Formats: sequence, C-alpha cells, structure tokens
Amino acid sequence: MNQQALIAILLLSPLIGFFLNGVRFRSTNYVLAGSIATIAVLISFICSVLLFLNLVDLPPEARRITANFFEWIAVDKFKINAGFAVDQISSIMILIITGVGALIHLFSIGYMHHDKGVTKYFAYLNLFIFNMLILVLGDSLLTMFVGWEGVGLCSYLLIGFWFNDSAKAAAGMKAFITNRIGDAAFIIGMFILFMTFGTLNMHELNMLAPTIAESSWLGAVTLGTMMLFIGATGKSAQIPLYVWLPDAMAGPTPVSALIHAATMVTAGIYMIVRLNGLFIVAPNTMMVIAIVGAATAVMAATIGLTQFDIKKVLAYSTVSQLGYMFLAVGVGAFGAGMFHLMTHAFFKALMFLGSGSVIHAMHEEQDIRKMGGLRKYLPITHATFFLGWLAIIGMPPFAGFFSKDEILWKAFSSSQGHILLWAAGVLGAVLTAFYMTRLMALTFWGKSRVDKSVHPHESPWLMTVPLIVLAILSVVGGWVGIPHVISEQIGHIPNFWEHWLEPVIRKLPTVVEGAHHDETMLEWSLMGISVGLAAISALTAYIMYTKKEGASDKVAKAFGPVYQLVNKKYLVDEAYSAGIINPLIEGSKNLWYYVDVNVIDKATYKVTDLVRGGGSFVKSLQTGNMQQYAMYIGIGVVVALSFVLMR
Amino acid sequence: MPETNMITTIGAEHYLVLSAILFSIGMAGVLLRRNLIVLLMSIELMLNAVNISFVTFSYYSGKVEGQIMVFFVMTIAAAEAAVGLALAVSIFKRFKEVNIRFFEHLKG
Amino acid sequence: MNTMLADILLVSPMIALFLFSLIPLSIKVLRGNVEQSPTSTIIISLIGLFLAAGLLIVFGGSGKTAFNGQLVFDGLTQWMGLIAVISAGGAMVLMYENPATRGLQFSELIFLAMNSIVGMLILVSAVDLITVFIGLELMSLSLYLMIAMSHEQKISKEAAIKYFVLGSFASAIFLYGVSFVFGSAGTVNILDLMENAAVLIKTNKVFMFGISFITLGFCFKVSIAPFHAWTPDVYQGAPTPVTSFMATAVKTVSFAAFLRVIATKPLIGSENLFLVLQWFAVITMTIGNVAALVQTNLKRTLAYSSISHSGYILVGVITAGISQNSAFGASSVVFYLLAYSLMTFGAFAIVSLIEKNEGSAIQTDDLAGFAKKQPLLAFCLTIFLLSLAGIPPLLGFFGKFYLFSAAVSEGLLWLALWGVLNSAIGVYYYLRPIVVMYMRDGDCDVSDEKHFGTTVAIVISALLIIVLGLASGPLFNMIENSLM
Amino acid sequence: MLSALIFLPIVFAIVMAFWPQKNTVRHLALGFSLIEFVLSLGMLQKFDSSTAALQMVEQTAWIQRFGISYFLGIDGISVMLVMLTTFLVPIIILGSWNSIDKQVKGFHAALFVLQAAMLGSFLSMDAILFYVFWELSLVPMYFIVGIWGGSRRIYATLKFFIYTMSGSMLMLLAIIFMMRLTPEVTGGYISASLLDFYKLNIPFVAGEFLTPQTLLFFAFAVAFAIKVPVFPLHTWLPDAHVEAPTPGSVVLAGVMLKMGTYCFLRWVIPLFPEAAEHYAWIFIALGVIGIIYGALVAMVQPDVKKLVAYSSVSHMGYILIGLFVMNAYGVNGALYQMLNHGISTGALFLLIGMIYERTHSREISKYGGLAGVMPYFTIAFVIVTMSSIAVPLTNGFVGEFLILLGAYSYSPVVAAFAVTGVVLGAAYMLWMVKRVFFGPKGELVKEDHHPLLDLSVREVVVLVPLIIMIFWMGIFPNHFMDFSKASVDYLVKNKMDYSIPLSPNQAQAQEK
Repeated sequence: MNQQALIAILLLSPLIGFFLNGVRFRSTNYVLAGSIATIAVLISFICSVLLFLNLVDLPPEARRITANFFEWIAVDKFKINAGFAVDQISSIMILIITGVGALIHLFSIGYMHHDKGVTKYFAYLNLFIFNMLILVLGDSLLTMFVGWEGVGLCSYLLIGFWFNDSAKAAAGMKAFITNRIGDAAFIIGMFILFMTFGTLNMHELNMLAPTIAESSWLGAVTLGTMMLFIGATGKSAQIPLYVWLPDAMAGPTPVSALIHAATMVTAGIYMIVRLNGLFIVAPNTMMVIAIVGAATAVMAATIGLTQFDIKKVLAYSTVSQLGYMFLAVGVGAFGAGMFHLMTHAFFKALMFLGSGSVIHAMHEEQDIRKMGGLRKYLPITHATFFLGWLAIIGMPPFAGFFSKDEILWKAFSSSQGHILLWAAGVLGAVLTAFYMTRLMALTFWGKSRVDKSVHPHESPWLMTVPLIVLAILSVVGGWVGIPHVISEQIGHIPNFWEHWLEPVIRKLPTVVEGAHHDETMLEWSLMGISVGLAAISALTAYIMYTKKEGASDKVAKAFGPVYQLVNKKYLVDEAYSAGIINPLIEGSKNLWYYVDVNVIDKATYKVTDLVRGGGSFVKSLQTGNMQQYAMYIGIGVVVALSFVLMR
Repeated sequence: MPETNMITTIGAEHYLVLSAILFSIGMAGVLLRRNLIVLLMSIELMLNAVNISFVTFSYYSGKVEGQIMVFFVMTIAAAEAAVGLALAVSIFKRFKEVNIRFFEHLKG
Repeated sequence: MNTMLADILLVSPMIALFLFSLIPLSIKVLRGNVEQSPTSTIIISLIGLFLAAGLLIVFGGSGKTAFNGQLVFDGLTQWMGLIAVISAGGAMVLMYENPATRGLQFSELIFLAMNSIVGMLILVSAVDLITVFIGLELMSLSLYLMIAMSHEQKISKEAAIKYFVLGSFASAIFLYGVSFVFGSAGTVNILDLMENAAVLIKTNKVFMFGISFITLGFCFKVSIAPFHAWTPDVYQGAPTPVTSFMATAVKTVSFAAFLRVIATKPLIGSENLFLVLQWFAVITMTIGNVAALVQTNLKRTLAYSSISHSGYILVGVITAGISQNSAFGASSVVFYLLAYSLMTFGAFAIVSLIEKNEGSAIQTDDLAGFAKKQPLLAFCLTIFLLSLAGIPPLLGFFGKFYLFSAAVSEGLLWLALWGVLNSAIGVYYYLRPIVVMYMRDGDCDVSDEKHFGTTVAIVISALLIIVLGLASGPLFNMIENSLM
Repeated sequence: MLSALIFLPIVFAIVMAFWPQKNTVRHLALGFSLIEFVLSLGMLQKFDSSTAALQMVEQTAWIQRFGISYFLGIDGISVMLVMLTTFLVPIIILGSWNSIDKQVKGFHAALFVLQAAMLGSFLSMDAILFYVFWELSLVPMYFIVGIWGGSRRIYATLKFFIYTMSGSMLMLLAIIFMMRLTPEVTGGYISASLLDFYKLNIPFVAGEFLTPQTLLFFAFAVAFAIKVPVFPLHTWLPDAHVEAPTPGSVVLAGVMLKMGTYCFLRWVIPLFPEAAEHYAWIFIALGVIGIIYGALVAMVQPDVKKLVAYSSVSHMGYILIGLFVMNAYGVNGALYQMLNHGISTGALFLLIGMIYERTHSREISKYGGLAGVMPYFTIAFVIVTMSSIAVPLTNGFVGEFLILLGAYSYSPVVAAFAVTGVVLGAAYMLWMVKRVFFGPKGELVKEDHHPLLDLSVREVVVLVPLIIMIFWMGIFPNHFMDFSKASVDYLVKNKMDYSIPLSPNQAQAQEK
C-alpha cells in the first residue's frame, strides 16, 4: 500500500473513531463505544507496524517516509505544511502509542463499563490518540505543536472527565494552564529557531544545526532550545511545572496510564530526541536539562515516599522517571532516553492499569492504608504488578534495568555527564526502589486492612489481558537494547536499539578514556552499585512495611518536620498559589477597580464634570435680570472696543 | 472735516463729546434704573445721542445725508417708543408692575 | 420710468408680502372687528409668501441694485431671502396650529409676521447701513409684539419686554456705530465704503470705532456671546411658533446682513477685530454647548443649541470675511443656515405639537414614550437632532463639513478644531431627547388639536434634510455659483 | 455590484419598516440577510485574489466642488471583512429569534442599516464617503443598545456613542485638512479620494510632535483606537457589551471593532507611514498592555459577558500589535485574527445570549455544573472557548501565531510580553468554563422552575456554521488568507510609498 495513504489511515482512523463515538456521546452502550474506539486504534497499530516494516526494508540512511498533505500556513517566508514524517524515532513512538493505546482502550471497556459517559470517554480517548500521533509524526515543530496542544486539550477533557467534582475540573484546568506556560515558551522557541534557521522542519533543523557547539548562554540555538525545553517541562512535568501531573490523577485511571504515564508526558523527551542535532550543539541547555531532570527525579521520588494515594505514588513516580529521561537526554544519551521512554511506557502503563484494577476491585478506594493483602484477591493483577515493580526498580533482566542502567552509565561517562548527576540518578533509583516496594507491600502484601464492606474481586478478562501483555513487555522490553558489556558476556546479542537509532542520533564522546577493559570494568561496577543499592533499599522497605508494624511511623516521626514537608509535597502548590496565583487575582481585581473604574472612568467623568461645571456656571450667569444681560453687552462692547482700538 | 480750535470755538469735538455723554447716560440708565418707563426713556436718550452725532458729522463734513438719517432715526425711535409703551402698558395692565426686577422668571 | 419699474419689480416680493398682509386685517376691520376663520387667514398669507418667494426667485438674483444703491438683489439676497421666507412660512403654519397663538388675534399676529418678513427682505437686500437699520427695526418691532401678544401669558410678556429692551439697546449701539462710520467715511453705503475702507481701517480710529459698534450690534442680533444672554429667555418665553420664527428666519437674515457687512472684505481687515470675533466665536460655541448640557427644558436646550450654532456660523462669517476672491466661506454660511433653519424648525415644530396647553413647559424627560405613540414624528425628531449633532449623511453634517473646510482652507484650523470638539459635547444633549423618546416608557403624545399642516411641514423638513444631505454637492455648487 | 451590496440592506430596512405582518418579520429578515450573503458570495467569486489591485471599482462624482466622489472598491484587505459582515448577519438574526421581543421590525431595520453602514465603511475609497458610513454605523448601534439593551442601557449607549463620536470628530478635521493638501498631487483640484490621499507626501520630522504628519496620524489613530478599542480608551466596550442585547454584542464584537483595526490598515499605516513607523512603539506597547490588562481584568469579572468583553480588549491588543509591527507575518496575522475574533467572540456572545434567555442571569457564581444539564451547549461552548484561546486547528491559533511571529521579528521583547496572553487567555477562559459548566450544580442550574433545555434546533443551526468556520479556518487558513495575501504583501512591501494599483481598464475608467 501507498506509504502516504498508510500515514493518512494511521492518523484518520482514531479521528473517525472520535467522530463515530462523539456524535452519539450520550449513549451508554459501552461495548459498541469501546469496540469502535479500540478497533480504530488497532487499525492505527496495524498501520504503524506496516510502516515500521516498510522502514526496516529501507536502507538505514534513507529510513524516512514523509507525507505532505497540504500547505497549512504560508505567509511570506513562513511556510508550514501539514507534513508528517515516519523515521526511526517516530516509528517507535507510534508503535508505543497505538500498541499501548490499544491495550488501554481494551482495558477501559472493562474499567468504564458502569460509567454513564462511556461513549464520550472513548471519543476523547480516540481524539487523544489522534493528537498524539500528530505530535509524534509532525515533521515540523509547528505541526508537532498542533499535537502538543491537542493532547493538552484531551488531557484537560479527560482529567476533568467527572466534571461534577469541582476538584477534578480544577485539576483539568490546572493541567491545561500549566501546560500553556510551557507552550508559550515553546512558541517563543519556535520563533527563535525560525528566525535563525528560516525553517521549522525538524529534519532540516537537525541538518542546519551548526557543527560547533555554541558556548554562549545567549546564542540563538541555546536560547531556542532552552525555550523548547521550558515547553517540555510543562508537558513532561518537570520542575518547576510538574505540579499539574499529580493532580491529573483525578481522571479515570486508564487515562492516567495512557496519557499521564505512557505517552503524552513523554512528549517533551521525544521532542528533544527528535531535535537532538540541535540540542547537542547547545551544551548549556543540555546541562540545564540534565540538572533539572536529575533534580526532578530525586525530588519527585522523595515525595513518592510519603504519599498514601496509590495513584499519587505512581504519579510522583512518573515525574521521577521522566526526570530520568531528561537526565538522559541532558547528558546526550538520546538513545537511552528514548529507550527508557519505551520501557517506562510499558511498566508504568502496566502499573497504572494495575492500580486501576485495584481501585476497581476496591470500589474506588485509592488510599493504600486501607488496602493490604490484596494478593490473594487479585492474583493476576498482583502478578503483573509484581513484574512491573521489578522493572521499575531496575532489577535485571527486566526492562527497567537496561534503560536505567544505560542512563546512569551515560550520566557518568558522557562529556556532558558528571559524577553528581550519576549520584543523583542512583539516589533516585534507591528511592524509587523504596517507595515502589512500599507501594507493593502496603497494597498487595502484609495484612489486609480492607474495609469489611468491600469485597475485592479480580477484574474481568478485558482488564487482565492488557495487564498480562504489558507485563510481558515489561519483562522483555529491555532486551532490544542490551548494553555491550552485558551482551559480550551472554553471547553477543546485538544492541538493536542503538543500531536502529544510529542514523538519526548524534552522539557525544565518552570522556572516560582509557583501555576498553577499564571502561568495561567501570561500567560493571557502576551497574553493580546501583542495582545493589536499589535492592537493599527495596528489601528495607519490604521489611519495614510488611514485617515490622509501625516502623514506618517511627521513621516518619524521626524525620518530623522534614517528613511533614515532604508529605505536603514541599508546599510547592501552596507557594504557587500564595506567590503567583492569588496575587495575580487580587492584583487583577485591584487593576480593574483602580485602573478601569477609578482612573479611566473617573477621568472621563472628570471631563464631563468639568463640562457640566462650565454649564452650571453659564447657567448661573443667566440670572433672568435683563439689566445684567445689558451689563454683559456693555462689558462685551468695552472689552472688544478696547482690544480693537488699543492694540 | 474743518479745522477747529478746542478753546475758542465750539467745534465738532464738543458736540461729539456731548453725544457720547448722552449716550453714556442713556446706557447707564438702561443698566441701572429699575423702572420700565425710565428704561424706555434711557433708550430714547441713546438714540438722540446718535442723532446729535449724525448732525454733527453732517454739519462738519458738509454732507446732507447725515441730517436725512436723523429723520429716519427719529421715525424709528418714535415707532420704538410706541411699541415699547404699548408693551409697558399691557404689562402694567396685566401685572400692575413696572419694576423690571419683577421679570426674572425666565432664567438659568 | 424704466428704472422705476425695474426697481419696483426688484422689490416686488416685499410689496406683495405687504399687500397680502393687509388682506386678513382689512377683512377683519371691514367685518367690524370680527376675526375671520384662521384657515382663510393662513391660506391667504401662505399664498402671499409663495408669491413673494416666486418673485424673489424670478427677479431676485440678478445682482442689480434698486433705489439708488440702497438695496441689492444678488445671490445672497435670493438665498437668504428664500430661506427666511420658507422657514417663516413654516413658522406661520405652526402659529396656525398651536393653541397659544391661534386665538382671537390671529390675523393681527399674521399681519405682524408678514411685516416682519418684509423687514427681513429689506435686511437681506440692504447695502446702506441706514436701510439695514430700517429693515432690522421693522423686523424686530413686529417681532416684539408677536412675542408679547400671544395670550395672557406671563412669560411671553417677560420675554417680549426683555427682548425689546435689550434689542433697542443693541440697536442704539449699532446706530451709534453707523454715525461714526458716516462721520469718518462720509458715507454709509457698504458698496461705497468698500473702496476706501482698507485705508480707513488702518488710519482712522473713529472709523474702526464705528465698525466695531456695528459688528457688535449684529453680534447681538445673531446671539453671539457675550451678547447672547437674551436668547434662552426669549426663546423659552415666546410661544413656540414664534420661537421657531426667531430661531430660523430672524437668525438667517441677521446673519445675511452681518455677512454682507463683514464680507465687504476690507472691513474685517483689522487684525484686532478679526481676533475679537474669533474669540467670540469660540466663547459662543462653548457657552452654547456647555449650557445646553445642563438644561432640562427642551425649548431652552434648543435655545442654547441655537447659540452654539451661531458660534459655528460665525466661524463661517469670519472665513467669508477674510477669504480673497472666493465665495466659499459665504456659501458655507448660506448652506449652514439652510441646514440649520430646516432642522431647528423641525425641532421646534415638534415641540409645538407636543405642547398640550398654553404655557406648558416641555421638559426633555416629558418626551418619554413619544416613539411608541408617534413613531413617524419621533423618527423625524431623531433626524432633526442627529442632523443638529452633525451625524452624516444628514444635512447638518454637510453644513459643518463645508463650514469647517472653509475655515481650514483659510487657515482657521484652531476654530475648526474648537468647533469639532464642541460638536462632540453637543452630541450628548442632542442624544438625550432621543434616549428619552425611544428608551424610556411614558405616554407623551401630541396635543389633541389638529396638526395636519405641522406634520406635513415636519415630514417635508425631515425629507429635505435627508435628500439635500445626499445631494449637498449640487446644492452647494448652486449657492456658490450664485454668490460668485 | 458593491453598491448593491451596500444598498440592498437599506432597501431591506425600508421594506422591514413598512412590512405589515408582525409575525413574519423575522422570516423576512432572515431571507433578506441570506440574499445579501449569497450576493456577497457572488462578489467573492468574481474577486481576483491574485492581484493587489482595487477591484469592482465604482466611481461617480458626488460633491464635485471638493472632489468627493461615490467611490467604492474592494481589495484583499477588505474582501474578507465584507464576507464576515454578510456571514454574521443571518446568524445574528437567527440567533436573536426569541430574545428580541419588542419592536421587532425596528430592530431588524436597524440591523440592516447597520449592516449597510459597516459594508460601506469597508468598501469606501473616498474619505468623506467613508466618514459618512463610519458615523452612520453608530446610529443604529446606538438604538440597538439603547432600546433593546439591559438595565443600564442608556448609560452604556451614550458612553459608546460619545466616545466614538469624539474620536471621529478629530478624524473629520484631519480629513478636511488632508483634502486641502491634495491639489499638490492631483494637479490643482481638491480630492477626497483615498487614492489621491495615498499619493500625498506629508512632511514628517522625526521627534517633533507638531508636524503635519504626526498630528494627522494621531488624529486618525485616536479615532480608530477608540473604536478598536486600545487600552486606555476601552472602558466603553465592557459597558456596551454588557448592556447590549445579544445580537448587538455580536455585531459590536464581530464587526464593529474590526472597523477600527481595518482602518488602521487602510488609512493610518499607508497614509502616514513615517509617523506610523516612528510611533509604532506606542501602539505596540498599548497593544501589549491591552493583552495583559484585558486578560487580567477579564479573569476577575463576575459577569460572563463582561469577561468576554474584556477578552475582546485582550484579543484586539494582539491585532493592534500585528498591525503595527508592519511586517508580512504581523499584518497577515492581524487581518486573519480580525476574522477569527469576529467568529469566535461572536459565537461566545451568541452562546451567552442563549443561556441568558434561559436563566436571565449572567453571573458566573450562580452557575456551575451546567455541563451535566446542557451537554450540547457545553460542547459548543468549549469548542468556541478553544478557538478563543487559540488552540491549534482552530482559527484563533493561526492568527495569534502569525501575530506573535510578526511581533518576534519586530522585537523579541514584544513577543515575550505578548505571549503571556497565551497563558492568561487560557486561564480566564478555562476558569470561567470551570465555574460555569463544571463542579457541583449552581444555584440557577438546580432550580426546577425553569428547566434548562439543551440547544434547540434553531440554536444548533445558528452555531453549526460558526463551529464549521472555526475549524475550517483553523485547518485550511490558506482558503481564506489567499484572498488577502496579495494586497497585504503589497502593502507591507510598499508601505512607504503606497498606492493601490489599478488594473488598466479601471485606470481608464478613472480617467473618464
């Protein structure tokens, strides 16, 4: 089949699904709605696979399929096509999006079947897939931005899906507005790049990027990429714009899995990888990205330690993992970043869906303090969740291990790397292991604290099948990118991942010079440190939360105010509202009251009053006494005469 | 205008000054007096001042038109007096009042 | 004999008017002081007016002088005369249908009105200052009586006496000025004055003295501040038809005479007088507008509005005075007066219709609900007021446009600027009645008297304001060509 | 053709005024407005978008003495605004089907006169003719607000009228002054033709305020700035919008505000290019202030209509910036944003009108949870909101993006400030949406005595064209921009020495 047609079908299929469900959004026929939506995404998935196979057939340097459907905006030199490109990077993304997406759609049929708005829900979900595909396929920054904002919109709609709850609607709004801050910077970034390079086509931008790294902070590339990165911090929930993501858990759980774990939130990383040719010549930006990523990874992880809402824990975990990815791209490990993106998509989607299954079973209960011992009620969920847990804490040979290890190694060894970045990464890993284990322990293991009225039960197959598939992926997903050091030991399994991405990824040199053997040793030892620490951490958590009742409280008490601070999420939200939002609203009220009402209108009234005052004055001269009138005439005559004759 | 000597002969200036004084008196009357009839008289006085001025100019310039104009002015003054008195009479009949301070209802 | 006949033909409009004015009065006398039906009176006088207008059109605009250069019949005479006759005719229709004026003495009132019009025609055609004075007095004396004689009303008497005293006072000032002009120049004929005025103005202070007095006398008649003070009181006190008569016809002819004196170019050659007039124009516009803003009485509002319009027209008169070899300024004045007369007449006509009984003071707020009861009349009043405010494409806008473009073309930009600023103030009080009519609930209606004639006159004026507004170009050309 | 476009509505208005049957007035009006729309489509079909030339020129002498002519013409700058006007009127009539219940005939007559005046201002190529239409448009609007408006309608309508009138008075004087200058370029006779005005070379001295070009520039600019409205002159707008009946608000926001920005493009920039360039920073700064100020103030409005009114101030700030950066991006974007704002804000006002008809309240705090009660209404509202806050693939994005791009190429600082509007715009709109549609059911939504019915068929018919336009213009902007591109590019390139080219046969016609 024609490649362009494939791309068109890929894109349009979810859109058609959206319309089919959208026009009958009040229907409660969840089977029909779910089937339409799932089939639409499945079609896209098939197209993605076909495109991927087509791509594989092409020679590595020519692996790029483009489709220009029409000219979108054309003003003067600014010409943007509705153009889409499938290359090595985007092909992986569309596979993840449609693949994981299809699974989550399937899961949703089971999860949402009791909801009145199920058709609307599926419509939104399809719309999201459509926008996400535009985001990843768009071959220029602007077309990407279309999807970028589009997914934001869907996220807004889906977070606020249960709009009758004011807090949920507010969470949606918060997500949109926070993202808008990033988007504003993104727009400026596009302008800088367009003014510098005369194009927004990402392929061309990568080509045109200078070969020599730009050292100035105010260089066009540095500024431009910095702005794009600020955009990414909004979409991918990094410091300082991450605050929306935990609140976004107000949406239905499959949405959290799809949008707020697997796909949308990774858009920032994807964008940077897509523009790696550009970012790599802006070392300052790279440094900022790495630092922000590392900081976010650690900070979000610490918050994750203290949360009791199952989805909140996962949300902070997502923020933390996204931090990892930024750390990766920040140190120039674009391939590793993408790799972690993919594995994370698998295991985090799995965990979210798993949590969904738990919540479903627990009748909308999300507090892990009220769970415990669910293993026996939810065996499949537990098993799959368990695999996901192993993946996320980076236990070999699960998916997370390979990608996380790659990132840590690059953070240490790349020319952009630094030992502190590595240390932060390891700290993050340790914390992750701890809170994830805590989550497992409190939810599935130990004694049941389940309320008597609740009778947990395993979810139907519609929900467990996606869990199983994702669990398998979480296990094997990492095997496509086995590092050399390991593959050398176990039989030279080629690193498909690196090989595949090689033509489109620019690499930074490794600074750890020296003999090949030393490097290998180093890599092994670093790997050992991180895995070992993580394992210890996980074990500690396991003991603390299953074996020793009350140990956690003691620890919490020991930390006292620090614990409180972390539990309250470092009071960032409060600081934002006290420092920015409330002053803005109060200030605006004052602006309205003082400037509009008291200055401008008052000034207008002053003018009218002046005129009216003049009128009253003239009126007061008009006394009705004719002699006074005659006097005016006399005065007029005298003044006029003296003026005429004197001068 | 013939040469005149302020001190020895009575010249145009004297007449004109007289006319100006009369005119001013009339003006002052209009401005200050309260009685309607006196007001009418003051206006007549002003017109007559004009007449003196006309005659003076006519006499000293040797042009006769000025004197003719006086006739016109006198006629019109008479008509004006007639109208004025008619108004005054009708007002007095109606209101029993000739003080012009009475007529201050229209104002503002 | 031939010159005699020619002269008589030239003044035939006045003669015709005078003869027709006698008819109703004679009938009344012959019938033993029994008032004949007002309808026949008004018909006879309207025929007279039409005849006069026709004669004015036929014999008027030749540029010939009559009676040894006392009267001149040129374009200015013709246009201003026609405007005056037509608006006076309209005012007479109002008199016929207004309860305050249509009484036992209707034929006398009409007689006075007709003779006032004769005075007006003399005024517009006079080129000799004494003739000007005669025309002025004939017009004014009739007018004093017209104001006073309508019924036993306190305020109309008061208005009459105020107008009379101040008017005579101003006449005396005017006349005093004439005597000085005569003294210094040896002539009072404007055409003769033109020849040596330029020299006299620079050298002779007595002449300047006289000219200033004359100018100020005119300023009184056309209610230029600070000589305007009589206007609101008299306009308010006089019966509405007479007010309409004063505000349109009288003002038009006064301006015509003013224009004729001033536009005799050298007279305004004095820099100082020129400046004084400019300041007067500014003060007049301002006073008229700001005072109208705070009025509640509709007639008084219109009176102040009339003052402000005098200010605008004075700008045109000044322009006409200083413009070299161009009738642009003068034409703009004529055009503006035409527009002004139509819209002012219309506004007063509607006020006249609304007056329920004698002496009811119509407040602006009383108009509430008028649009519901009388949509056509309300629409017409809207047209008049918008035209007064200068909203295109109505006639008033083009009047202002010509006036101000004439001023700009003569370098009087600041006067034009002040004029437009004032128009913006004016908008407020012109919109007020519209607001009240359309946007407030009430039960304002016309009085029960018959009002067919007035309605027709109103509708015709409104139509003329729209049509002439759109066709203002050719009209202006006609005026300008005839004034060349 | 163009004359027919302008005068047909006047004929309609007269017919309306004398139409004997009360109950068919609305149908008649709708039919008339559709005829007008079809006519304008015919015009569009004849329009040649490849040239910057003035087309379909009609010129007849009107007031020869002053070179004032009845001179109509259309080019790329005006064509889409004409279409916007004819497109919105049928929608307005259908949208006000039930809300206007007194003096129906009068209302529609006023609406048609208003339409004629607006079309006239867009199509006039003669200064005085333009001024006539410009002022004429105030009168019907004045009545629409004053008669059919809310409780403070008289205050609002007077404020509207006097504000606008004060500005245009200065403009009249400036026009007169410019006409005085034309003999230099016409060979001796006065002309009010815009084409002759373009030829004028008015002296300009940078930095000195009292030079002709600067003064004329400000006289025109202030008049238009009041209409737009630009920041410190904007206070009439919220009052007028809040008090106006729904159709009045739609016309006001949809078309009348565009008259101001259009005239900046048609008059101010080409006539006084040096002054415009020299003082552009003032207007750009005011535009930026307008964006931020409008957005902030909109955020705290308790009345939903006032919120949208202030959002207009914010949006018009964008357009102003786009115009005064005077590059192809900015101007194209601004012109496009005019259309967008017309459609999306028009739609917002219609939607607010629909809910107002049901509840008779616009207070945000009394709503809440409307989405559960009126889902279709909510969908429409959210779509329009997205357009208003410029989400890609809706019309608003294209215009806003191009304006920002233009602003960036003028000065990155301007773009940096202007871009805050992107955030604030989302904030105030979504916060309003949240409070009105989401959350627990509010006081008005809960009440049983007036059941909140979802959109009727008529209302759907009103909204669907607007929503179609929102997406059509967002996805295929070229379909619309192509009409104006030639003219705008020509203007931007030749702004220092601008004159609309005439195609040969038109030039001949003008010779005659």
